[in-house]
Amino acid sequence: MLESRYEAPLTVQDAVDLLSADSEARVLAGGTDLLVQLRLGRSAPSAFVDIKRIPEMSQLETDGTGLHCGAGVSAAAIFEDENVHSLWPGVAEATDLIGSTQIQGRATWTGNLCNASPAADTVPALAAVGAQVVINGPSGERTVPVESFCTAPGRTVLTTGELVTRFMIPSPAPRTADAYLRLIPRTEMDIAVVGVGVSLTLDANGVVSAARVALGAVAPTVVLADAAAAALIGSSLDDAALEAASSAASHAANPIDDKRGTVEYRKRVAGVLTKRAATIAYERAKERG
Amino acid sequence: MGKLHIETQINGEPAEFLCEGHQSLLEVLRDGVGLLGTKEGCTTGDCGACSVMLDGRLVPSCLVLAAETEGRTVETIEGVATGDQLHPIQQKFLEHAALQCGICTPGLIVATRALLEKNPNPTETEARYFLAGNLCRCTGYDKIIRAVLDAAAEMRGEAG
Amino acid sequence: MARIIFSSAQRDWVDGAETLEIDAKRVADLLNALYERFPALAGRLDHAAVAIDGDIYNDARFQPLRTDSEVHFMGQVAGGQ
Amino acid sequence: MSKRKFKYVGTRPIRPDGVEKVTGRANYGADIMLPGMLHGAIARSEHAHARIVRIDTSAAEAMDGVRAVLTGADFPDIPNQWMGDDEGGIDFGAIAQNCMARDRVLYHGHALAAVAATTTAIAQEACRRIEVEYEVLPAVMDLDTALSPDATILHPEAHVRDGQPSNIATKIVYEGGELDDAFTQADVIVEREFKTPMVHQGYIEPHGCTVRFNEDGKYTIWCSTQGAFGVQMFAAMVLGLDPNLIKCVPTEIGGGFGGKTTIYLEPVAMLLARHTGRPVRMVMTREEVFRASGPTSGGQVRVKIGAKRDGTFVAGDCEITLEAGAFRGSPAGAAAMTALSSYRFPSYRIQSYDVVVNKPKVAAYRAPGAPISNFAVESCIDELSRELEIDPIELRLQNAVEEGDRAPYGPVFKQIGLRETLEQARAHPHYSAPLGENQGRGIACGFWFNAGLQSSAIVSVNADGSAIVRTGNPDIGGSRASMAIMVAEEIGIPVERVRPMVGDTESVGYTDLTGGSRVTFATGMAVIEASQKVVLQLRERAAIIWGVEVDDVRWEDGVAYGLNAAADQDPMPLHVVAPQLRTTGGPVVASAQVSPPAAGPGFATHICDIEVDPETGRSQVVRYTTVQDAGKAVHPSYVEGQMQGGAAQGIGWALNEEYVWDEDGKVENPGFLDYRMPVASDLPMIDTVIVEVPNPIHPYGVRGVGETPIVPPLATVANAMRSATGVRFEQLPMSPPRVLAATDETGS
Repeated sequence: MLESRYEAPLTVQDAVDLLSADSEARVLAGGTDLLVQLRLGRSAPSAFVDIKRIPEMSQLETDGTGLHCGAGVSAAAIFEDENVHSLWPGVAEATDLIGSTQIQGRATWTGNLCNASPAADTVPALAAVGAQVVINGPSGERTVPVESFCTAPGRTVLTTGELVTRFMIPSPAPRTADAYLRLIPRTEMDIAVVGVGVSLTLDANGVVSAARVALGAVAPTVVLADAAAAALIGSSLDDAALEAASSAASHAANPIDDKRGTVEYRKRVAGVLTKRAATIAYERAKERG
Repeated sequence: MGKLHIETQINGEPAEFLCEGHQSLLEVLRDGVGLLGTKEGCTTGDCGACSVMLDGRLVPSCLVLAAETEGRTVETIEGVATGDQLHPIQQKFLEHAALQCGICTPGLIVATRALLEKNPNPTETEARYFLAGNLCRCTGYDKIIRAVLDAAAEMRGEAG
Repeated sequence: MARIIFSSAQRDWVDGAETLEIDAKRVADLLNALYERFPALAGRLDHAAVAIDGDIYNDARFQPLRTDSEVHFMGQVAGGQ
Repeated sequence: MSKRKFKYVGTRPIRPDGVEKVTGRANYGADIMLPGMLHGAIARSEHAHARIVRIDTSAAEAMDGVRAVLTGADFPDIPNQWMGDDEGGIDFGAIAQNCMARDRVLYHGHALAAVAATTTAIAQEACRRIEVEYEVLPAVMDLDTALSPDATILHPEAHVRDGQPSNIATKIVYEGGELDDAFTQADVIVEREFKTPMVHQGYIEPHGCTVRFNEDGKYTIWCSTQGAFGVQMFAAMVLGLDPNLIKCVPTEIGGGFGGKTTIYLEPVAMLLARHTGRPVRMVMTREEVFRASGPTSGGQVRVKIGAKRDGTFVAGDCEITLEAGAFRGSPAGAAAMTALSSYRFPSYRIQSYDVVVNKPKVAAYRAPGAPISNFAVESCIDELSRELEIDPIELRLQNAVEEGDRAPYGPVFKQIGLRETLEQARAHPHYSAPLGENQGRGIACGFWFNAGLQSSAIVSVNADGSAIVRTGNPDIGGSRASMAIMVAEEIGIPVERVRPMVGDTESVGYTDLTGGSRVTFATGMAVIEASQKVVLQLRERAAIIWGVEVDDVRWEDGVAYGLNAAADQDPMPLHVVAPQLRTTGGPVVASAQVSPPAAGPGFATHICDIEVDPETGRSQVVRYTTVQDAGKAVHPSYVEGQMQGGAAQGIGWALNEEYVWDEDGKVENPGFLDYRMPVASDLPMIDTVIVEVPNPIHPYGVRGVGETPIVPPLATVANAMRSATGVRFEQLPMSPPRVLAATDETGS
C-alpha cells in the first residue's frame, strides 16, 4: 500500500497500457469499494489508475438506441439525469440506493459491478433492463451482458489489461417499465439483504408479453429468475400470477447464511419483493400504454 | 518514491500540497493542509463526518485520493462561514441546539448546505434521507432536522 | 442509635442479622464497631457506597450519622452518559 | 424547597462553545499536532483466546520510518487486585493487561504490540509485519458455554466458586420478604427469559490521544476523555508511575456515553513517546473501536412476577447474567439495583452474575446494565397488563414507587417523579392517538441514579463585570452552557457575560468524570456555591465603597443595594462595582468543592408506535414520546437533547444493533455499515415532555438526565412490537429476519 502510485491516463488506450503493464494496478472509478478495502488493509494495489480524466468516461447520453453511460459517471449524476428517471425508473431507484448521498457523489455503476459483490444494488436493476457492459483491453473492445459479467463473488470476466469503459441500456420497447426494490434492516446505509429488479412489457391489452426478473444478494452472482418471469408472462398480474412468480423467485434464490440474513429469510423476501417490484413495474408500464 | 505535487483550490483559494499516491483527501486536508474541521469517524465512507464538496458534489473525503483533486475545487467546513458571518445553517444549528458533542457537526453542516443548494424547500423526509449518511449518536436527529428545515426557511427568505 | 440494614448477601457476615442498631456518630465509627463485632466482615465494606437516609455516598467514611439514621452498604454506582 | 423564581435557569441561550463547533475550529482527540510528532499504531490479536508463544518484531523494526516497537514485555507488571466490592470496583492489573496483553490474548483484537513511526500508514504496515506465534486456546463466546461444567476458565487463579475455578466473577443478591410464599398468593404469574446482545456506545469520534514526554520524566497527555483526572490516575497505575508526573489535558470529546471513562491508548502512547523522545499521536480506527474498546454486556435475564387479580404486584424474582468481556466488571450490580426498583414488590429476589467471556472488556454505557434488566422486567409487566386486562399505564401507576417506598437495593426514596411521568404520558395526545394498519403501541418506564462524586469549580469576576467559570468536566453535550447559566443566575449577569472553561489536571481541583448524569447536578452544585462566594465578595466590595458593613448590602440580580436607608446609596450594578475591584482588595475569585451523595433518581416513561411489514418483518418507529423527570431543567434544549439521544440509542439497541461473531470469536461487523446504528431516516421526531419534580438535595432541584432516557426504550419498542404483531420478543435485536420468523411461528 505504501508504494501505490497514482496514475491519471487521458485516453482509454493509456489506461489499457497501464493496466496491461502491471497486473497489480487497479482501476479507480469512484473508489467507494477500492479505497475501503485499502483502508481496511485488505487490498494493496501497486497503482491506482484513475479513469475519470478520460473524457468519454464522463459522458452520459441517451439517443435513439438507448443510454450510453461512461464508466466514470457518478451515481449522483446518473440519478439527476432526466432520461434515466423517465425511461428506466427502476435503474434510477437502484442507483439512488447505493450508499449515502456522499457515497453517491463518488460511486459508479462500474465499481458496483466490478466489485462483484453478490449484493450490489444496481446489478439486478441493470440486468432486468438488459444492460450491456462495454469492455476495452489489449485485444480491443468487447461487450458482455451485465448478468454475465461477474463469475463469482469478487471475480469478473475482466482479464489483465481490460477495463469497463461504458454501459449501454437498450431503449425500452413500448409499454415497458422497470422497478427495483431491496430489503435492508434500516432505511439507508445498508447492504441489500435481498434486491429484486423487474422489467415488464405489456401488450395493448395490459397482458404481460415479456418479463425479466433479476435477483440480487441471493446467490454468488445476480440470478435471472426465468421461471418467475415466465409466471408473469401472459398474465395481467393477477394474484395467482404474482404468487407463482413469488414462489418461483424464492425457489430460484440460492442464498447463504451470513451476518446480514439467513437462507430462509432471503428466499422468502426474494419472493415478496418480486411480487411488489412486479406490481410497481406493471403500473408504470400501464401508464406508458 | 517521490511525492506528488498537487495544485487545487480549497475554499476558493489556490492551494498546493505534496501527497503520496495512497493518501486520502481527508488525511491531506488534516495533516497536510492543517484544515482540522473535517473529522475522521470511520475512513470507510459510513459516517459522513469527513464530508466535503468536490467540484460542487458532496463526497466523503476519506474515499477520495488526495491526488484526484488536481485542478479541482474542494470546499470544507472552514469555507462555510463568510467573513465574520456564520452561514444561516450554522446559526440555526446553534439556535436549535442541534449539536451535543459536535464531532458530526462539520460534516452535517457541509451536507446540509449541499442539500439546500439542490433542494431549497425539502420535506422532513427528504432531509432525513439526504442526511442519512451523516451519523449522529448524541441527538437522535430531532433537533438537527428542525435546524435544517428552519435554515431552509430562513434561506428562502421566509420567517423562521 | 443508627439502624443498619443488611442485604441478604451481607447477612452471611453478620451472623444472619437483617438489621442492627449501633451507636455511632459517623460512618467510620460504625464500621469499626461492626468489624470488631463481626471479624469475618472486616474490610469488606471499605469500598462500599453508603446510603444514609436515602442519600447514597461513594466516599462516606466521615459522614455524620443522626441518632435515628438508617444506613445501607451497597455497590458503587457511577455510569456514563 | 422554596419555589425560587429563576431568571436564567430554564432559558435556552446559545452554548458558549457553539461557534467553534459549527465552524470546525474545536479541537478533538485527533486534532492535536505537535512538531516532530510520530504516529502510533497497535498490532492486535487474531484469535479470541490464545497463549502468546513468541512475537517477532524484527521485520517491523527494519522498516524505514519505524522509530519504536513495543510489546507487553516493555510494560511493567501490574498485579491483579480488585479494589471494590461485589457490586463494583476496578482492577488496574486488568486495565494494564487490556491496554497491552502480556502472555495471553483474551479476545480478538486484544492489543499485543505497538509501533511508532513517521506516518500512520507506516506504523500500520509495521504492525502487519509483526509476526506472532500463538498457541490457540478454546474461546468462550457465550454465557451458556462460560457457565457449562467443562468450560474453559479464563482466569482460573482469580475467580473461584464453591472451591472450583469459575467464569463467574461475582454474584450479587438482593432479597426481601417471603418469595415462595408470596408467589402462592399471586393470581397471575408471568415468567419469561430474555436475551440481549453485546452492543457498542457508538460514539462517532474514535479514541485518540497525543502524548509528549519531557526529559524530567513528566508526561503531558492530550486526549478525548470523559475525565482527565481519571486518565491521569489510570495511566499512573498502569505504568507504575507517580500521578504527579502526568498532566492530562482534555480535548473536546466527540461522544463517549461511558465508553471514554477508561483508557486504552494513553499508556501505550506514553511509553512510545518515552522510547522515541518524540511526541506520539495515536488514534484508533473504527474497526479497532469496535473490536477493542468498551462495548456493554450481552445478557440473559429470567424474570418472574406475580400479581393479584386487581393488579397489585406481590412478588418479583430476577436472575441476571451479564458478559463482562475478558475481565471482570460487567454492570451486574447496577442491573440488579435497577431491575425491580420502579415498583413496589413486597417480596423480591434479584440475583445477578458477572461472567467473563472471550470478548472485549466492557466499559460503561449510559445507565450501565439498567436497560438490560429493565427490558426484561418491563416486558413482563406488559404481559401482566394483558393478562389482567388493565391498561399498562394504570397497572404501573397502581404499583409505582413514590416518596417513602424502599428500593430493593436498600434506601428509601425521597421525592421522585415516576408517578408524574406516567400521568403526563397518559395525558399526552400520543397515548390516545389512533393506530394505523400493522402498527402497535408500547410503553415502558425506567430510571437511573444520579452519581454524586467529587467536583471542583473556580469562579472569578473581571474588571469589566464579566465572569469566568472553570470546572474539570469535559463538555460532552452542552454542559458549558449549563455552568454559565448557573453562574449567571447567582451573580445576576447575562449568560453571554460568563465564559465557561474546561480545566486540565493542573488548572482545577480534582473532579470526577463526566458521566453518571452528574455534571449539571454535582459540578453544578460546586459552581453555584463558588458563585455564591463571589456574590459575598461583591457585597463586601460594595460595602467598602459605601463605607458600611457587609450585612448592610444586599445583592440581587447583579446589583448591590444598600439596606441603610439613611445613607446616599444608589443601587450599584456589577459594571460599577467591577472596575473598583482593584481599589477594594483586588480580584474577586472563589472556588468551591463538593462531594454530594447520589440522590434524586430520574424516572421516565416512554411511548412508542411501531409499524411492521408483515411480509418481511421490517419495522419502523413511526412515533416516539419521552416523558422524564429532570428535577429542574437548567437548559431545556440540552435536557431534551439527552432525552432524544438516549431514546435513539435505545431504539437502535432494540431493533438492529448487535455484535455478530464468527465461529472463531472474531467480530464480523466492526464498522458502521453492518453495526446498524439508527440513521436520520430511521427515526421520527422524538417528542419530549420535561416533568419537574425538584431534587431536594440540589439548590435548584436539578436531577441528572443523561442516562435515564436509554433505560425504557428497549422494552417500549418490544411492547409496541408485541402490540403490532402479537409476538412477545424475548431476544434483541428485533431485526427483520427474527421478527418474520417469530410471527411465522405464531401464525399471526
